[in-house]
Amino acid sequence: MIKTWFEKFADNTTGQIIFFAAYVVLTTLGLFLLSDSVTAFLILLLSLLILYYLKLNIKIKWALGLLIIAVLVPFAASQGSSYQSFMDVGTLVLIYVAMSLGLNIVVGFAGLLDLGFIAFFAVGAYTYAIFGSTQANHFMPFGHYPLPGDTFWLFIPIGAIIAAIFGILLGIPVLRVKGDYLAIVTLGFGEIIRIVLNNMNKPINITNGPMGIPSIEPPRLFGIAIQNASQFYYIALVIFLFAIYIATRLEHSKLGRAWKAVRDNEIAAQAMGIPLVKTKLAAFAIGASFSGMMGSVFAAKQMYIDASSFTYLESTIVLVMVILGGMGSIPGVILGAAVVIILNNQVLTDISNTLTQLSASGVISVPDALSPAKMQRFIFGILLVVFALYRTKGLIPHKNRVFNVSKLKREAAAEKNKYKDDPEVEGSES
Amino acid sequence: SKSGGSSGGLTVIKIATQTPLSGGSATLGEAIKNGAQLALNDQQKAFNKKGFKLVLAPYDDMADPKKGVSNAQAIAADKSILGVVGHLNSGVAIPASQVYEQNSIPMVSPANTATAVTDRGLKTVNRICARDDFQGPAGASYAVNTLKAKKIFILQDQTPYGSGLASAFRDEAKKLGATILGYQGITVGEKDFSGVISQAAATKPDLIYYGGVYAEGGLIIKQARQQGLNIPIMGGDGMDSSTTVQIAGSAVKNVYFSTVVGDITKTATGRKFADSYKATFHKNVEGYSAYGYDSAGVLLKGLMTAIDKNGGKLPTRQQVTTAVRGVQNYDGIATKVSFDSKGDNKFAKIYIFKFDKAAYPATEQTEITKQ
Amino acid sequence: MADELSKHFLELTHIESFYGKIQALQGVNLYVDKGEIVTLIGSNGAGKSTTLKSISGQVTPKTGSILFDGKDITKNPTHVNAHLGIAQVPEGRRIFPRLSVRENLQIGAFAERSKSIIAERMERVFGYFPRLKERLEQKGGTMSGGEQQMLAIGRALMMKPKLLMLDEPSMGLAPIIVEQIFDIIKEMNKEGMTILLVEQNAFQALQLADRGYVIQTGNIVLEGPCSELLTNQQVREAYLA
Amino acid sequence: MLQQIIQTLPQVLVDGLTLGFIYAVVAIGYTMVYGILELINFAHGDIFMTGSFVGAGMLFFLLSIGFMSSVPSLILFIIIILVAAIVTGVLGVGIERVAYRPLRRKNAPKLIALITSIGISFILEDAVRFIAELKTGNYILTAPPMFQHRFVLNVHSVFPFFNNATFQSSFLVVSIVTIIMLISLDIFVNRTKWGMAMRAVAQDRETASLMSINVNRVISVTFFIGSALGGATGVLFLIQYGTIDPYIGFILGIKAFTAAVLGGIGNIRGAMFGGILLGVLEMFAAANLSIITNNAMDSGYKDVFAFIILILVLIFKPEGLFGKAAVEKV
Amino acid sequence: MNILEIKNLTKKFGGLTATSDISMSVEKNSITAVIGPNGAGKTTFFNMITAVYKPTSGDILLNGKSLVGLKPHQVCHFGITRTFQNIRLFSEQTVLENVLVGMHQRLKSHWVGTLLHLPAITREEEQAKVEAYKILEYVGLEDFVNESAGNLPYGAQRRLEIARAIASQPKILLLDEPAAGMNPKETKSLTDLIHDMRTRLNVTIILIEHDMKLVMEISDYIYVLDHGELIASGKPDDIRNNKRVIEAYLGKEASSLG
Ligand SMILES: Nc1ncnc2c1ncn2[C@@H]1O[C@H](COP(=O)(O)OP(=O)(O)OP(=O)(O)O)[C@@H](O)[C@H]1O
Ligand SMILES: Nc1ncnc2c1ncn2[C@@H]1O[C@H](COP(=O)(O)OP(=O)(O)OP(=O)(O)O)[C@@H](O)[C@H]1O
Ligand SMILES: CC(C)C[C@H](N)C(=O)O
Ligand SMILES: [Mg+2]
Ligand SMILES: [Mg+2]
Repeated sequence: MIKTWFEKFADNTTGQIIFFAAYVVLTTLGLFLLSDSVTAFLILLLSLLILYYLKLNIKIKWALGLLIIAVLVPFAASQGSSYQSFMDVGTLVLIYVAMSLGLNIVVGFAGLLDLGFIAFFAVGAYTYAIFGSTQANHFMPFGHYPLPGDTFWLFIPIGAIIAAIFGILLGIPVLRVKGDYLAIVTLGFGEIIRIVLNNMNKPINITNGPMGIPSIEPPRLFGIAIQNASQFYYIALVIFLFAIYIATRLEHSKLGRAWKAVRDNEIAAQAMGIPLVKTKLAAFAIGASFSGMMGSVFAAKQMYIDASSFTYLESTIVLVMVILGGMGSIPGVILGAAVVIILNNQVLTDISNTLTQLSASGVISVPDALSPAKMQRFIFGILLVVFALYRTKGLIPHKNRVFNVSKLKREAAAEKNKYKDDPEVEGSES
Repeated sequence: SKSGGSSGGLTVIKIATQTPLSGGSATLGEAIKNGAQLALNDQQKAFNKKGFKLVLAPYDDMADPKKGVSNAQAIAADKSILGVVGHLNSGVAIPASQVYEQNSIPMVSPANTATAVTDRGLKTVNRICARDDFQGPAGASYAVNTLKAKKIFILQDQTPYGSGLASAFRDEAKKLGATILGYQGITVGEKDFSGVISQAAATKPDLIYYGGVYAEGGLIIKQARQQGLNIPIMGGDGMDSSTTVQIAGSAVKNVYFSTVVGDITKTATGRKFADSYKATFHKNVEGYSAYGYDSAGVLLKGLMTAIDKNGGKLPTRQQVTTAVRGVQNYDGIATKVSFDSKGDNKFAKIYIFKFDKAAYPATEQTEITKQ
Repeated sequence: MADELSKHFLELTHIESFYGKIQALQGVNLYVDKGEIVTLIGSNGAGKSTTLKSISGQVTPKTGSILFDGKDITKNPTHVNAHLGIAQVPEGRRIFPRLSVRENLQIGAFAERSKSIIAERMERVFGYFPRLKERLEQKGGTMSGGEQQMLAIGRALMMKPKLLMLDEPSMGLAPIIVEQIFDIIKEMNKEGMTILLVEQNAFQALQLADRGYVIQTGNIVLEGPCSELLTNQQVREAYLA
Repeated sequence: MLQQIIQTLPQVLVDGLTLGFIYAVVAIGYTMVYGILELINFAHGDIFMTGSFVGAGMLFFLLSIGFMSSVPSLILFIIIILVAAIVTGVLGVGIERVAYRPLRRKNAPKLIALITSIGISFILEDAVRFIAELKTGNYILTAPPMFQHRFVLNVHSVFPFFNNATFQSSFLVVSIVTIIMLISLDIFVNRTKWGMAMRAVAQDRETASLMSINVNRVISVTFFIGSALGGATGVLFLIQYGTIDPYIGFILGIKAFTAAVLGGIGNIRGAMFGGILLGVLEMFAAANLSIITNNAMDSGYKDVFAFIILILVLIFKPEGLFGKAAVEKV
Repeated sequence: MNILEIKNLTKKFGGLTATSDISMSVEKNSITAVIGPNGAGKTTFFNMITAVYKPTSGDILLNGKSLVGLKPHQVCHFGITRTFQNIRLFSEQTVLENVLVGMHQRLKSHWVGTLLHLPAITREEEQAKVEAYKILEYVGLEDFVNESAGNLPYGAQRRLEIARAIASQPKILLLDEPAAGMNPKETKSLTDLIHDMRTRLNVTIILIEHDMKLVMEISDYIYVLDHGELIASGKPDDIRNNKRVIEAYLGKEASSLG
């Protein structure tokens, strides 16, 4: 019954559009009115997932999706006092999604397990932090630092390029090391980068060592300093769109196929003319560059960075986003990153606050050792296990591209075909 | 779930704490939270009379800067929160306070000693504890002048706090004429420091200084003694915890530390505080318990002033911010507080303690006031 | 069903097996009597391997029953069936690549405790495949395709099973070895081993076996004594070319 | 400069060996699970941690029974280590049942198990913390001292260029117990049928079951042994360092895993050797890095040093020190 | 004209000599078979040509140019592709994608161009898909376009390997036991396909096979290896009756068969 109704619905485009529009309007309104409700915020975000599953033209989907994240969500949220808080989580989601998309290229497409991915994020962050604060004065013989916030925009590509260079540096040992040995090499690489950044205050003070770099200049656009989460949200959004564009374009390109071929069978891939070294390095470099860009944004947003944001645990969390979402699946990875960030930085905090309030007001009583404020990671751990057990292939598993066979058949028939004896044009082939 | 509203006809005012409640330094984080809780309990009546109800909103920053900033945004969003007590780690306080500043939420820190915390000139940021550029040199002068240490080996934990403190100590000790035999980093979370200790032992120092927290500090003390180093070992406020004694056991004898909190049990109010703390939380006070209490106290003092100035009505965050910065001569159980223009406490003192036996608290040796 | 015990050594009744949603067997009925050689032929993807996997337990049938030596083994896990005496030479050889040739053989006799019996069986395998003896310490994975096939057969013989199932044993073997393999099968059978043989080389298989089944898209479409199948017009066209 | 390095060498070796032994046994837990499931069991470090807490709990419990305090510490120790090993062994089997076996049954991609293992790791850390805090009010536990007798290894009088080294009797306990564990395990894996079964299961589960191997049982036994070893090492750690907290498994886990890879993952002897090597290297770097580099790098760089050596080893021997190059037949 | 020239090729694995001093020459557009007992070194020989293994000594000349020392992908660029005895498909990917990967080296698109959405690249991609489809039709796999390669029946997987290999438009195609696992009927259609490839695609074919019927039917020339050594070579009829070959490889029955 329900199934047939559902199938009918799946074919009914107008129905879907009406339903979806209604949903979006209602939830936007919901957030608008209950402006500080996390639930309302999440229900509105759910519309993006619904949109993903609707059977609509891909361009329409993109337009609608953009409309929601770029206009409706910020607008509806802006009414309440949680505006900046929502936008901060939104910014973090976008930052981590872009990173996950980068790691997805390395792990999901090219099949190279990387446990030190956060290093590239660190490299991007430090690059801007050093030049966007007085730090560079310690070792740069020329120039006056901090560079003004207007130069921030330059640091997005610079972060990408430097991270890509580091990606290639990491890639070099990779040429020989395989499988889980690679995992440990990358882990080591990540730790090396972190420790070195944390210690480079002598002999020359480059990173200010463990003290971190404070007072990083906020970016400036047309003379306005960007300091609010709601503003960073748009910077992150633009980079995020850029990252999605690159990732989706590459997935079905020659390079994307080469990555997957290397992942599935190195020997066969080589035999088909795919250069192993170049292909793997390209994965590392392109993947890293996403992180590098977001690193600059992160540094500017935090205004202070130190090496503690770039630990090995961070690398594994990004990896969790990729695997949890569904390796090799771009929508999956996006969802994975969003779920992890929203859970950790919003939902779990919110739940634990509610519980704390309840226990403070005596509604429930828990011993101090089990205070809900301390439970976030515990719950997160349980959720990870549950997700993994019930969605073994990820939240949105990777699907192979489905080719339109009848179209291919038609086109193949229409063209000259050297693989076929064509009775009509026989003899015209030389 | 976040909106303020009223409860039993009283307007709710929330005070947030943001400290690590999980992870390696949760003992201190929790001490601050509990201290603040007690302060709220103690002053509840006074506020009830004015028509307000105080509620504590504890946040766990996990000693993670990102989490600290996210929480700060959430705190900013909760309009009933009018002040923050925290953080424990300067590395978290610095980025989080950028958010407080944007939202004019006054923060009073019991523990952030790093110089950059107040040196950025933010209006909302205050601290009642001393700065590392005071604590480090104070420790150094005690080590060199009082303990007569001429050859010093320095260890630090490569965190903003530990390395900041250790380098301040080093610079002053050098100035005072001591030789620095080594300046080495260790890794937080590890348990075996015998490598650096044997290096230290080989240089035959008169004193080892450690910039860092008790979890590693306690082990360093123990392992140094195991290698036969019976010289004085000195640390900073990070060692001011009962856990130092638990870890190091009898090895803790002949260990000194500088701290920003004096011996509260010297005064009657202090002892009363310790007792009621124990009664409420079934735990002994830590050094930072009293500072959590006093930070919250300062914050509430400012809040009360702001309420009064506002004619008994709920003040805005700006008003509270201004009032908190304006607090002068507040008498806490552990320290007196007057903020200067940057938010540093003019009365902040450094106390030097020594463990004579394996028991906490240690014995206060001297207190040092900034000239 | 359990009380009307089968009079056959192995009997499959209406077996349906799936790979996820893909149905590979559509209700296979088949039996093998003690001491018989039975062959199963069919084109690519017909379900031959799946039938063997269903018997050994690598694939659990959704419906139907499998009786072996008087016991219902339909839902048994693979290792239990192996203990009961069912051996399978899997398709694609499935040699343990990083175990040596010796270990690959030893593991075939995993259930056997007596060292001397193991040694005895091993000698026998060497008798059939001297190449294995020459290469005792070579890693299984580096053997040539045909050498691996010999190893896979040898490994199954090490088990001394009651029922030996071979999935395309001649694949990748030199003609001269193929002849030999068929001789070995005959010899084993003479010693009392029951054999179920899947072969692409239908002509030779039918010459060797007592009875045969023809399977097509998951259904048994023809069965009978091999002599009949060899002359059957349909079979000749489809499989003997 | 050289002189100072040489002077401290005996002490550095003693300390390095202690740490190395601990890495070695934990590394074996990683390598065993990896060897059989090709899964990096991120939770293993936390099983080690749980073992140390179980040991501490047992110790407190035993000492609280009046007459037990008069029992010699060696006997106490044996009871504690056995209990800890059994508890963590069972825990390991339980984790395998709950978090990994269902994935196997569903034929999930290999990496998804990484997520459950990270999840389990979070759960264990916090669960232990809650329990410890509930019982003692503090999650940092310090055990009553055992085997604290101090020895001075008088090398100086024999070789005047060495300084004396000191160690505690716990060092002897740690060394002897690990060596016993390592040798018996090596025999078990390399000389018994079980070992062969483990390797077969590792290489091809389906075919292993065709050989009448009960795959799930072999995996359970592997988890039991690996986890029990981890738990027992937790007790050794407790004896040696005295202080534990719920987060000790994290860093130690990374190091031990590194050691396993250094030795050639999946290879038991490799893990032993890798662990000991890493321990000694790390200790050496902590003691001497600043001397060698003339203060350009202090001991904070010790892990960088260890990882660089690891990477170098893998570049020249991509399958680890003891691993055999897995040639793939084409 | 000889397209491929093998000179004294030797490969040792530790103490084992897998091929020893093999020389042969392959004529352009011919079908050459390499046969021999199991473990004779046939696959090893292919592996050396395609640079999977480096020869211990000897030389491989393609149109007079040495291939020794190249990387496997470079050999493909020079125009040699192969299939594998142990099937090596990209099993997670669809059948059509497998063929597209085969075209890798002759597609010109650079990833930067892909990102810029250059029309030339889009066009090339479209054409590639159509051609991949044509190739699938050619080998008879057009019904499996969107199927995951790993789920295909064995015989179909072998044909897909061939499709993937010809997608790179090789000059020389190496087939390692293409008929293994096929029944006689399927082998027959494979035989026709190989024949057709040679004439239609102008490709030189070298194949390893144990199915003597196929070998005798289509090869122009046969080389026989045993224990790594070349023991015979010649036209099918010579080989069929060669005593040494019968003894070492064919056996009595089989030789009568072909
Ligand atoms: N692992 C699998 N996943 C999905 N489908 C499968 C799998 N294995 C086999 N199949 C499908 O099941 C059907 C029967 O396959 P099976 O392997 O039993 O055939 P077969 O008769 O042994 O063929 P062949 O001669 O090629 O070995 C085929 O359609 C095949 O595609
Ligand atoms: N990597 C390797 N290491 C050691 N020995 C090897 C390796 N590769 C192949 N051999 C050995 O070299 C010999 C030749 O192997 P090859 O695979 O070339 O044989 P083949 O002629 O293809 O045999 P088949 O017809 O059985 O496939 C075999 O004896 C094999 O065991
Ligand atoms: C408790 C201390 C370790 C905190 C330290 N004073 C800081 O500012 O981070
Ligand atoms: Mg089959
Ligand atoms: Mg071969």
